[in-house]
Amino acid sequence: MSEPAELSYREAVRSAIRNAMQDDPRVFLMGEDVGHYGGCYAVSKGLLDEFGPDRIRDTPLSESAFTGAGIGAAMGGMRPIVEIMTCNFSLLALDQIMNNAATLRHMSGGQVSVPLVIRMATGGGRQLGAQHSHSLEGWYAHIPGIRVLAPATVEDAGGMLAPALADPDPVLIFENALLYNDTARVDGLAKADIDHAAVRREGTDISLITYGGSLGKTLAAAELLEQVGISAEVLDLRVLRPLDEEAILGSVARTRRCVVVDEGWRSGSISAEVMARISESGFWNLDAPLARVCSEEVPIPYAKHLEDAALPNTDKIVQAVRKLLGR
Amino acid sequence: MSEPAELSYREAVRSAIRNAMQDDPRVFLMGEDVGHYGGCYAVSKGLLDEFGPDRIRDTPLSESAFTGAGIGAAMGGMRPIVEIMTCNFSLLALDQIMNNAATLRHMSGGQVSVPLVIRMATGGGRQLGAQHSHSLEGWYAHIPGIRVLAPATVEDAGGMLAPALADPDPVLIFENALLYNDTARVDGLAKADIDHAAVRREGTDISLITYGGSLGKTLAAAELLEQVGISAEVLDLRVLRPLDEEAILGSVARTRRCVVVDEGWRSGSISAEVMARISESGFWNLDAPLARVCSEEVPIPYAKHLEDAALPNTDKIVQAVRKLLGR
Amino acid sequence: MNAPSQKVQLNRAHCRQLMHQLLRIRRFEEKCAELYTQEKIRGFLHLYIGEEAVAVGTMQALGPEDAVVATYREHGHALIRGVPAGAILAEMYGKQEGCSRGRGGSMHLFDAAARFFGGNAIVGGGLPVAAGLALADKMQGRPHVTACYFGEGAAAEGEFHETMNLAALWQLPVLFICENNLYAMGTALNLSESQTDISAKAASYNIASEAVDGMNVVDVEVAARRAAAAIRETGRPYFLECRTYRFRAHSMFDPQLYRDKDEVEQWKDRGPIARFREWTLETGELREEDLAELEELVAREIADAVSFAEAGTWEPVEDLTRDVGAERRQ
Amino acid sequence: MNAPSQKVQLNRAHCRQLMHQLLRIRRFEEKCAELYTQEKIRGFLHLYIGEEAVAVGTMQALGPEDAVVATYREHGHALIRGVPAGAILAEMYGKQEGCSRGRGGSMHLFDAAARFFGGNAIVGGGLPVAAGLALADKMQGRPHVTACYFGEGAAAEGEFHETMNLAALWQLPVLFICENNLYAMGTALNLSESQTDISAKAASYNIASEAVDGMNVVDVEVAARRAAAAIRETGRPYFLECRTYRFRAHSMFDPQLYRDKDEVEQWKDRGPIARFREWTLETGELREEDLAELEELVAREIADAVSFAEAGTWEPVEDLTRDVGAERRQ
Ligand SMILES: Cc1ncc(C[n+]2csc(CCOP(=O)(O)OP(=O)(O)O)c2C)c(N)n1
Ligand SMILES: Cc1ncc(C[n+]2csc(CCOP(=O)(O)OP(=O)(O)O)c2C)c(N)n1
Ligand SMILES: [Mg+2]
Ligand SMILES: [Mg+2]
Repeated sequence: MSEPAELSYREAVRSAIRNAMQDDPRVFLMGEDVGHYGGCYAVSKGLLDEFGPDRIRDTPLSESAFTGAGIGAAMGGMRPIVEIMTCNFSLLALDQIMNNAATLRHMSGGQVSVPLVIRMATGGGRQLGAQHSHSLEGWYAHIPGIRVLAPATVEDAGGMLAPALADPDPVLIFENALLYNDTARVDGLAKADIDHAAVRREGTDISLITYGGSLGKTLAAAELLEQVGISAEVLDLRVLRPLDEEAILGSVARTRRCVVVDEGWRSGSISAEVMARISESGFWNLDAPLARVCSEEVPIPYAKHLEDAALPNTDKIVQAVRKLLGR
Repeated sequence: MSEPAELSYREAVRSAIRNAMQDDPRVFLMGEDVGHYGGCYAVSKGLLDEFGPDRIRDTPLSESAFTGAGIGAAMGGMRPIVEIMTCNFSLLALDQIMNNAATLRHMSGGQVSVPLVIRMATGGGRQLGAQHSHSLEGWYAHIPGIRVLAPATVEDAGGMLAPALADPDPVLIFENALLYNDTARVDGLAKADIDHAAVRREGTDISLITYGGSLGKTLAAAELLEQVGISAEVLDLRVLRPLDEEAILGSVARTRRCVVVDEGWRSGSISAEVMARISESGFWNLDAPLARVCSEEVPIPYAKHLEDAALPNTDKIVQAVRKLLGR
Repeated sequence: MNAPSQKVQLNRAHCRQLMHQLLRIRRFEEKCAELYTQEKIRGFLHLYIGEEAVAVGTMQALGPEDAVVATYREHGHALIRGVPAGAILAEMYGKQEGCSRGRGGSMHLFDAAARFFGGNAIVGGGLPVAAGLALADKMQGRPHVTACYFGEGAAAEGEFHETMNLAALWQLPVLFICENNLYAMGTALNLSESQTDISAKAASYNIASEAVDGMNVVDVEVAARRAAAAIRETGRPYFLECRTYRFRAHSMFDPQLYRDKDEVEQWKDRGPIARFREWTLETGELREEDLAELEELVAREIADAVSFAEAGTWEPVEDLTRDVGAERRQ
Repeated sequence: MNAPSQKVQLNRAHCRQLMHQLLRIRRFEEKCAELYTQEKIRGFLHLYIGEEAVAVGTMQALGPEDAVVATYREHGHALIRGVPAGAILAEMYGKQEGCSRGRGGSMHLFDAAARFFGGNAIVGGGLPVAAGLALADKMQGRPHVTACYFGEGAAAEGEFHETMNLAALWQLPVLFICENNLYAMGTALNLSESQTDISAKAASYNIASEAVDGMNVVDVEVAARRAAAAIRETGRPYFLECRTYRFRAHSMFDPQLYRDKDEVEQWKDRGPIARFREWTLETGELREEDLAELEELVAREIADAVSFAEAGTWEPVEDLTRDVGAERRQ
């Protein structure tokens, strides 16, 4: 048996789109520059040639209209994948997402289904400045009526799309732009679970809870901590809404300590929700205060040293853990 | 000395606007139906006659443009008060708020000031259904670069506007629509503090932390709890960003227990952030898990009994406290 | 496909049907106002009185497979589209027999079977959704039209602009129906639009467009049939501005400080029912007895609707979070 | 008020100045491209090469008190507006001597003293802000113009529509300058607009409007002076569509799959510098020596700018959260 091929996160998403479009004529992709440009992050490169402009639709710069059109098309029996170039621009489509996509089923008494997938890039770290570096996935996770996914691995990037498309409700997938070049040896694209968190590393002294673009930094921190005798469990949330509370509480019950790592701005980030759940339902299992490593509360600056200082990194995670454990 | 006059929350806001406009020619009000209609909640009734259409500006239905115009006007030396009719429609202006208002000072290296006040109604409880019942103040509190105020009393409704206008940075004021008819005997409009939380009721057994439309429900719950021998301190956050962490931790240090009451949807609401702060920095003072009473995770339904079930109420608060205290 | 033909046959039967529909809306809305003061209906209530000819006239051009997207002022549209009056009224009562199980209320009437996709309370919020429904039809080769109703106030919103462009660019079969009643709440058209000729705006998107007297049900029907036929033939969108007027307040909370009583009275004089009544009586298409009969019919329908709503039941509170998401994934 | 006059005097001095400005942008941008490959500049970098005549021509019509709002493709605008090349380049280096202290980078150049209000990286995001700046001028009785630059791609955004209407309705002194370079990233105009004549759109808002050859700096200047004069006289907005072309990739990441090399070459042949050079040499307004002298001048300015940027320092990390809000309230 030959070794599985090396696949990038980008290619995994592309393959997943291709597979979905081959499998189901109702699936199509639309968004800014998904066609002729090949996708802002080259995710959809080649798909226009393969599927034609009807199913790989370049849209005008009209985030609200094409997201809303995705909602309508989903209601009309299609299975649209809407690509919003980055989450920074998704604010322009938020009315459609919160007031239509997320409410229609409930508000109509269960009559209307919106089987829509919205993909967008997220995250900072590329010196793009304050308007292009938001991490809004945790913020979106506040909205009832949608599912929020944050694939952190090549497997998840490739495997989450099919179940998201099979979901009769809107699913938002946030792809951290720094991950697109990550690679892994993956044997085909298995459907990924879109309900549960995953323990990415076992450990006994502390739980590091994270997701998306921060998973790599957190795993690296766990390695460094190992060297000083601290055994860290790393939990990848994977699904930011609904949160896998059982996995969170289970991990904390095992380790009795927890640091949450999250690229959102500290106040009101998803880290706060994770901490709230633990302080509600895991309190008696805790041997120490909770802690978190998040983005500083600042519009992300352009200059590299300032941006680095604004975002979570491995060193900050290590420091936070050592401080918490007093060693 | 005569007794102070009875003043409604609505009148307090109106007087504050009037005073600000009389005191400073740079202040003006703009928004949908603030003029000829008299304000969707009658807040600005009469002001058009008093100040004319130049300073009481009816806008087209263009939330993004008039909010952005408020930003530009503030940069250009005016002191605009932008009224977004309700927070439900503010999603259409969110790009301007997050990507411009909140970032301009930092991103420009301190050169650009945006002394803008944005007022909006918030909250549910009036059977307006899923698209008209959002409570987004806690959600907005995630954004660095803005201040978020939630006046819960007539005094605060009247007193927060002047300091908000004096703030060189954008301030969002969320007025819970159910409060507009509240009245109090207020002697003139004193400037309110826009930095600190306020203890609205002292108590020793538990801290009830809340703000805005939930303050009344929480105070009522505290009264009921008193009857069963539970002494509850009620802390009104008043300022949702930046949070008055000292007041939160101080209250919990006194009572060693805490329930947060918040009309936002439970997951990722401001309650989560309050709990996170306590679990980070007040952990050793806690004698019990934290708990919260929030809105259910559901688009707010129209039917009265369902809406009631979806929102926090006095009974739920009492239950949560009694459960936590085991009595 | 059984799409309605383009031709309007103004015979007695058709006139009777039009008059019947006009009266159904008028009397239904009057009943709603009454029930609101009785607090049977709560929340926001936006009446369509004065604008009936728009919904009645345009709906003549739609077949059962066509889709409808409307606003919060949509009782009339739902009624004419075939949503039972009882289900609509029960919805406003908040009963689970309501067309949205009581979760939506007046502003969110839904009926998937009638392809009636709401009831949207965000001004402009329905437009992109309508474009999407049309896109789905187009991509699946179905020859249907999506009718999208909105007020002239919505024309200022960015979503209006984005949707017009998208529909024209992608050649989506949407019938845009602008109900220009001259006010957006209390904001008069000339305070909200630099170009007050709304139908002229459509030209800037290369959309075929016309304005019609929205107080004349026959004019509206003729224009709508022409528009729908053009859409079915070309696959392209069409813009119909219906010039109309609302006789009542914006919602039940509106003291109407922004307009003169005289203005309202003048418009009432040329109201859609008064005019059509006069015309049909004059031409002999209808007689007083017909009208009495229709009133009788409508009164009965509404009485039944009230009984249905009154007899309705409350959704169990335990079901509150049902349908936030589907029960299970496919 | 010392607003520029409406008349263009095409004498030697003026031609020299125009050519100087064109070259300043061109050479500056070429240097940026070089520095980007050297990784001195990071993030997104959008070059203005090919479009220089638009910024140069339009800025002739602005006085020092007028305001400017631009996009992420704004180096040229900042330069011509008078932001020192060194401060711009230092900004792109991320140094605290940069015009935004190194926090903004290429897409967020600011200079409050020059009334240069960014550098906005959200397509369409600057338009409402420009309307607001103009509103402030109007309400304070200042006779200034706000120049607002945006690409043709922005014309599809809702914010474009809302701002046009607001500016026309409220009679705000904004000079809207659409830099129509035919592509929004890789999306050709005909894939983004159902009406590809952008200047025609302005009519639907009752805004005075014209299209001009954006490759001809003199045409642009003449049109801009006329527009600015009209704004100062009437207080109303004016829409100028400048038809131009970008010679380089959208940003440094763009493989340009969406257009032919031939197309690019054809446009280059009628590039703004090539054409103006030819014309001034032919008419004798400028001589080869002038050009050499100007090139020399520009080369020195840019060399100095590079030195300035290189010598710049890093803002202390401790200052990261400085200026999230003002140090204190008034
Ligand atoms: C985005 C948004 N902004 C504001 C409102 C509040 N509002 C409800 S109806 C309305 C007026 C709309 O006028 P128009 O579109 O002309 O429709 P009409 O009510 O006249 O039928 C306003 C401002 C809203 N529902 N949505
Ligand atoms: C709201 C928004 N959507 C998408 C983007 C990504 N984006 C950046 S530039 C651009 C193309 C803009 O084209 P145009 O307005 O024509 O300006 P040009 O780059 O041609 O000067 C896009 C899609 C963005 N910055 N903002
Ligand atoms: Mg109207
Ligand atoms: Mg362009």
